[in-house]
Amino acid sequence: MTGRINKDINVRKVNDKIAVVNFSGEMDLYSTPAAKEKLTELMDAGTFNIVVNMKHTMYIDSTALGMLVGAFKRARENNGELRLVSPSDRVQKLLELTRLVNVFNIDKTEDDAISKFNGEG
Amino acid sequence: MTGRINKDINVRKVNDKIAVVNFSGEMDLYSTPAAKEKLTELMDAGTFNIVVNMKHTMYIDSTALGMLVGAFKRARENNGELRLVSPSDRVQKLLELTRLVNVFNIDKTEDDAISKFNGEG
Amino acid sequence: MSIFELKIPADPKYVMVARMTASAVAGRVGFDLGTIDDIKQAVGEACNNAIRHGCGTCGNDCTEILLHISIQEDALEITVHDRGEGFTPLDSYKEIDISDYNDLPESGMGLMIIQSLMDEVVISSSATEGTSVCMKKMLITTTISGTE
Amino acid sequence: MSIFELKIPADPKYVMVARMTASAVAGRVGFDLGTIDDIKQAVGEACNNAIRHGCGTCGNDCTEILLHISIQEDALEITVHDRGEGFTPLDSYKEIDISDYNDLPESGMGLMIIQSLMDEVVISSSATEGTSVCMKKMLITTTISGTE
Ligand SMILES: Nc1ncnc2c1ncn2[C@@H]1O[C@H](COP(=O)(O)OP(=O)(O)O)[C@@H](O)[C@H]1O
Ligand SMILES: Nc1ncnc2c1ncn2[C@@H]1O[C@H](COP(=O)(O)OP(=O)(O)O)[C@@H](O)[C@H]1O
Repeated sequence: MTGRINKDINVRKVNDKIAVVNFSGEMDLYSTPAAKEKLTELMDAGTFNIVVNMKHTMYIDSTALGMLVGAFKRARENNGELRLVSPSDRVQKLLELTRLVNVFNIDKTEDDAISKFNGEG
Repeated sequence: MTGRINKDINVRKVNDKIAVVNFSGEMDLYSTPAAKEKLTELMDAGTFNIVVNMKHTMYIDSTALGMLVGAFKRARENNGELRLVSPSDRVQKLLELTRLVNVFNIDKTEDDAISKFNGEG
Repeated sequence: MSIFELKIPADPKYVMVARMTASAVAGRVGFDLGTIDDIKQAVGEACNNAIRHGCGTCGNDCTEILLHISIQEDALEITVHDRGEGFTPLDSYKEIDISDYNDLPESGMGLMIIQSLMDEVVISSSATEGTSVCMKKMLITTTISGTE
Repeated sequence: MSIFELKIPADPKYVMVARMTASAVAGRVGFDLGTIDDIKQAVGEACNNAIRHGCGTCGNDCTEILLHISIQEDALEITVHDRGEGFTPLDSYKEIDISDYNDLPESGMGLMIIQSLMDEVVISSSATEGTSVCMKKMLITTTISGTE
């Protein structure tokens, strides 16, 4: 993966069980593999409570949405959760269109999201 | 001229002799005729001290630069002056490349520019 | 009628170029920002499909995607064409089924998104000609007759 | 080598589309923002010329401009082509003469700007073939030999 891609992905470990991931810019067929890799890395290391901050995600396509659903499922299977934070208007529109707005829990801030992981924070 | 073009041009009359014009967005072969029209209108009405604020001009091509030179000449012939204010980095680069930076007087603020029109302010 | 054509490599890296070109035309046509983004999205999804299903699965001579954009009297029309192996399109694409959280689908949203965001979508596909996804967005025009 | 082709109407309104497409490719290639803007500028100037001098002055069948973009091993190459009546290009274009304030030129800056901003510019022009302005921007690569 090139530096260009990874500069749009930022990971912050809150503790062993919780991490916050920021995706900025455009999440598309090209950038999604690197994003998936980051989430997979976290989960491989046992972190299943993941906050995905989408405040600066200016574009998201269906392949990126599908990737998030995949990560959501894996987190859930491992008694964790993937929560979204402050999606941009664009992302919100796509979540509604695909009805994934009913699947993901969505919070206003990273702290809100972190506080909601049951007993793990 | 359509609304789309004109919304990128903003004219403020300081007094009979002085006006401030803001060009925002892209000044190119397409938008330049409307910009020229505005400057011509001002000069036809006797306003020859013109401040062109280029803080929000994100792109300028050689046809727009040529148009500004034309207006500069006409203002000068009528004992007025066309001064530029806070060109964006992009505009500054083009002014240097074409050496027009040596032709136009350039000020930091609109007030600076207005105060420099000799005795007319 | 103004016509644009864009050819890009069938590579995920360059779908963005198609999105930007389509956005630029849509902007010049006068659509508002939200609509420009909708058009950009639809073009992105169609190009993704062209790469993933069209070119990705066929032989060697399908290494590019073609966009044909025309500004018509009443609409902006964009066709995304690939020379892949084609498929049999459905009449309409539904939202994914999210009733079972343990079995959420991770794909199958592209054509539904395109159909939702655009005013008219016609898919022509064959094994010999490849696939064309023709999408229209109507220009806002003043209604001349009618009382709505 | 990745190749892109864009055809746009020879209309001032749509030069922006060519600029955006070129910027998008330049961005994907990895140029920094300043260089992307330089490439955008050069493409804009070349398209302006194609419209003003190329297509604008010839017969009816020159209503479009063609951009050919290729990502080569060491450079991004962009050719802007029109089927206008052509001209005899100079070897190099100088800055405009600003010595006499009463006689400042209001044109003649386009090709100078293109030559300044791009690393290599080759103009081919004829009355039958029209004009091609081929512009290269070198990719930044690590110097393998040499001591500079
Ligand atoms: N350009 C294309 N070429 C071949 N098949 C396609 C093309 N576009 C779509 N399809 C087919 O239609 C199906 C549905 O597409 P879509 O709704 O975009 O979801 P997804 O691509 O995630 O499967 C694809 O799985 C594929 O079989
Ligand atoms: N595509 C073209 N077709 C025909 N003539 C051209 C073309 N591009 C440039 N020229 C000629 O070269 C001259 C210099 O161009 P340029 O430096 O861009 O300045 P300007 O366009 O303002 O005159 C033009 O005046 C025109 O005669």
